[in-house]
Amino acid sequence: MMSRMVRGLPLTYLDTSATSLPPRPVIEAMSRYYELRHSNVHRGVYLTAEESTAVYEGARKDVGTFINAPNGVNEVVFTKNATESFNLLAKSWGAANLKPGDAVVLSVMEHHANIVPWFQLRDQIGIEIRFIPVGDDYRLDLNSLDELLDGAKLLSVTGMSNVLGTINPIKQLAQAAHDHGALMAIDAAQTIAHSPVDVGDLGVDFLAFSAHKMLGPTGIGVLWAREEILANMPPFLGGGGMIADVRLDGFTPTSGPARFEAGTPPIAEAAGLSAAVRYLSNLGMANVAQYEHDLTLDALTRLHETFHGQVRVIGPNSVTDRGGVISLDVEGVHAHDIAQVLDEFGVCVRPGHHCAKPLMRRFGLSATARASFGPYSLTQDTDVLLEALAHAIKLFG
Amino acid sequence: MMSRMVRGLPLTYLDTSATSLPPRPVIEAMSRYYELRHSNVHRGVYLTAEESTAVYEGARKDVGTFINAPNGVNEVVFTKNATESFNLLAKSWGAANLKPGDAVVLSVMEHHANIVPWFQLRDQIGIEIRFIPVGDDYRLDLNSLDELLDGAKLLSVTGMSNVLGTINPIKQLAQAAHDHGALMAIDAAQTIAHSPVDVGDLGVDFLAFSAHKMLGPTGIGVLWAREEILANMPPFLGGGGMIADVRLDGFTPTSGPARFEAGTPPIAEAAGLSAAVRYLSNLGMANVAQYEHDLTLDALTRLHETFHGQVRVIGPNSVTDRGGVISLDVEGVHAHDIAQVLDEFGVCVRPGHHCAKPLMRRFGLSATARASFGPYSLTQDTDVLLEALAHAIKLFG
Amino acid sequence: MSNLDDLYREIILDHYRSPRNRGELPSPPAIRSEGFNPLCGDELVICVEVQDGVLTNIKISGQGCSISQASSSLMSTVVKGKTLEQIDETINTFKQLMTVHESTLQHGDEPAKIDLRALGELAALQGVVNFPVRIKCATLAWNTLRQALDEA
Amino acid sequence: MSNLDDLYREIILDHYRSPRNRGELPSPPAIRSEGFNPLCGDELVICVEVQDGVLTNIKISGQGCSISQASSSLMSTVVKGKTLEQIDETINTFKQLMTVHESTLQHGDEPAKIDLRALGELAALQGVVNFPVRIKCATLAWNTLRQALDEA
Ligand SMILES: Cc1ncc(COP(=O)(O)O)c(C=O)c1O
Ligand SMILES: Cc1ncc(COP(=O)(O)O)c(C=O)c1O
Repeated sequence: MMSRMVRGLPLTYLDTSATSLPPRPVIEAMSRYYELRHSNVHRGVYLTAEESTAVYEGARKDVGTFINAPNGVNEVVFTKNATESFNLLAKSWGAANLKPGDAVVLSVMEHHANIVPWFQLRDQIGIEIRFIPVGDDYRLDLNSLDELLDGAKLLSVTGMSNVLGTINPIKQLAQAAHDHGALMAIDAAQTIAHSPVDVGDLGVDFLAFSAHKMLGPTGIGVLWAREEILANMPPFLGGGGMIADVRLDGFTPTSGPARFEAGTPPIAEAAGLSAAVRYLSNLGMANVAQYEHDLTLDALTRLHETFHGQVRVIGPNSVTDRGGVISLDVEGVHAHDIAQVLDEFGVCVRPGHHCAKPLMRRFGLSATARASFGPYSLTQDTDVLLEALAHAIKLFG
Repeated sequence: MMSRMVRGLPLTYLDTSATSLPPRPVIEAMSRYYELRHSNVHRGVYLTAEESTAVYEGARKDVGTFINAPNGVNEVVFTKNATESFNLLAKSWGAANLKPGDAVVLSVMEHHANIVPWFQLRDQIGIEIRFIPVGDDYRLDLNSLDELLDGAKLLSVTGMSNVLGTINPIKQLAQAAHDHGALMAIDAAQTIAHSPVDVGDLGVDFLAFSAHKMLGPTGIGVLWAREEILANMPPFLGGGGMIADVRLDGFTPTSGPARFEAGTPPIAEAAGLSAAVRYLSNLGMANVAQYEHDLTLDALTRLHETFHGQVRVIGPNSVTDRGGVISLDVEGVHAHDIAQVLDEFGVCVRPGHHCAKPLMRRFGLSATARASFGPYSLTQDTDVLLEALAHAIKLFG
Repeated sequence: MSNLDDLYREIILDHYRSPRNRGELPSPPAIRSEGFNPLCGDELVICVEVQDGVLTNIKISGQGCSISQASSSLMSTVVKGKTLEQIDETINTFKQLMTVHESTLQHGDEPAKIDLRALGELAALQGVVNFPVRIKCATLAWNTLRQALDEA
Repeated sequence: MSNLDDLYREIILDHYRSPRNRGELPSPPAIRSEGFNPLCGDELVICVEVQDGVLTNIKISGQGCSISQASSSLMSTVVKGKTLEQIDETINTFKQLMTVHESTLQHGDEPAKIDLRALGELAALQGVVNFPVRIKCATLAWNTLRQALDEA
């Protein structure tokens, strides 16, 4: 897509936080799947059905390897997106393991995907939801962590804020959660494509992400859960593929990740996800992290030098524990208008609340204009961004 | 895929009931989407985000037109598959509108997708689930329909059995349901790609199907519901896109179909679904129905002539109110073995319970070998099927 | 950047920089109505006083982009002192202006004839129809006003 | 059709057509264990009597394809009269035979050396490994037996 011309200008895609651009091998993996081996999975005996099952289960294996899941395929559940993963977590694990009064601890910088399912569960069974506050330095304020975790059964926090770029200390949080007898979930939607993820090393119990934010296709997400936890979670959606038996008087669910995958799964999407995982693994996630770190440092520096106080970066100014998500607030120019002017330059940035309204309220903002990098981003993208920003400021100044 | 050679033989795909083979325009619509305009929907201001929103919302419009939805886009909800559609129906509409003791009426020939979510709801709130029996003629036995509908709030029945090929009298059933003050849902998973569907004419209130069974991609399904019903259904999955506001103390859901579409939706899949709808519309659904009717008549006739009683067709022998799904039971040869032998001939048929265990029990079967037609099927496919069947019978005879 | 000039006409930028009728009114007696655009975060509060079928006062507060702010500011100057019937007509005309794009694009219909003179300064918002995602910004104030008047 | 000949060896077809040790045993004293293959609908009931560490009797009922039926029939002839230790070893050897394919295919590993003689007639099921979806059919009886013996 980056070779596309828009109004005579090349496209400058700076919206990877919202969704990433799949490289050719990912798109081709899906086309090839449909052209050569499309069949429904699991129940087939014939060749292409065997192949499609191998594609689907192979993706499970690839994902398990990518996040270094201790028990591999037994721990990887395919959902439709990270949002469904959190709904599955709240409504299967949560509904089965939480009692009225139990606390779930989130943070003020969570995406709605990691907030609303918990409110829904609260409205159903009466749990308590607590939020780790965010400091003026755009980082989690962990001063009251021990109190917040007192009586908590789960701590669920994002690995990286999709608004601030803040990278949270997941390892430390997981340790704290476990010290209080709580489990730990990480929203890896913004982490998975930007730095190495090792669930064992992080010490987390659950991890959720979407393929479309990691160079993969829409329509597929992942919930990873430790095998012993997953094994005891009740089913979520009901239907074909998740049952051992169905009678006129009831049903018996099956075991393993299949229990949570009712209906025909996203098979072509799994082929695309596999290709994305292989693409990222070839780049090397440590390289990707370093590359984006350098891009971010360059962009933050030049934003500051060019606009001084006129353009405020809503997020940490240092690049330590910070990813390539840069939210901008421009004095006197609304985020929507910035994005509109930037669009004339072929620059794609996203205005709005980025599905993080509690965080926006915390900083008294209704919207920011967010530019975000991916492995395919270039310093030239920042050049165009700065030029377009200057024009926007002039227009409204 | 039909040009692929398997073990030196061309592929004979007879498993359209499980999933259909997308034609080239469908595959290309998705590749093109990824190559040219992939972006997240709704919140973007820049060009490709506008385009991806137009693709996604355009698919909603196309689907509304295809099923002749009276209020078009306001009634079409995108899910991940028909199974999720039924879960949404049961867990949003059902949970909000059914009280302990209320009855939901299904039929013995339902797919697990239209059974298990209702059992889950029953286990949660204590509704009663009743089943319309299936007669020895492989058709619904409607003698006790009035009693079954007494006190019922919903009748939910498949348009066509994915095992028997039986086409049910949905219009009549909808009338009966309404006469008893119940709503009517149709499982159109097997209907949508094989005959014209007009929700207004059928008089139903809900309709569910998957794109992958109608020449479209995996990863997207539809729940259609009458606007005034949908407008009063509470949210299902929670997350981004389905909210009007999120605060630290709760959330306010948004209105319209978006309320049921939490998280990044299947955008590329919507592009594929649009292309599939246009492909089928160009063929003309009445033509497709007639074409498959002829194929089925030919196949049933020749199966009978060739094998007499040795191969039993589990389904109506007449082609009146019957589609191109042909389940076979061969004396002395298990369905699994039939499928295995047929695979050596490049013939793809599916052995098993087809996610319809109650129906299989009804006929004392653990599995059938099912051949099913699509708009791309040919009478030559039946030639190869018969040849391969003869070989299987000889091998085990 | 001629596209942008069409969207951001001088009169719009002026109303954005210096919005008219800013503020709130004590409610009651004023009717208060809130409008959200969940997609972009625009929030609007409209307070109106209605006496004998005439909108006698209007105040607007909230946050939003230049289009939603200018639209609400322009609207406030146009509707103040008008009868509810007149306002109803203006709302309809304005919303028609904002749907032209869609209907022309999707059905190839002839755009409905709209009396731009009746809209006065509001006609400056005409350029918005070429930016479909911004239409919701322009109509937010109008939907919120209608909501308020429905309670009147 | 040489592939098929390898899968459907004569001895397998024979056990499929005339399964040995069909039936059930009163339970208790027999241990009864049920096995399902939800993917293809195979259902198996195994009843075993164990005395002093020896499997003295076994009966098998249920429905399934030629591979699952032949595998359970062959299994019943092999385990009857054996000690639980011997049976454990046979189960392990058989399951090893059935996983050869996967490990060779996926990791390029050398297939583990399996003592086919120790398997006797069971070795006839070797061809199944070339048909990965059928492996579950072949192992169903064995998993169900292990389940039964775990309760012994
Ligand atoms: C009649 C019927 N209903 C529902 C389904 C479920 O569809 P999906 O697996 O795409 O959710 C199927 C297909 O398997 C079906 O045949
Ligand atoms: C931090 C974070 N969590 C969760 C999500 C939800 O992902 P999806 O919309 O793919 O379900 C997103 C993306 O929007 C995100 O940025």
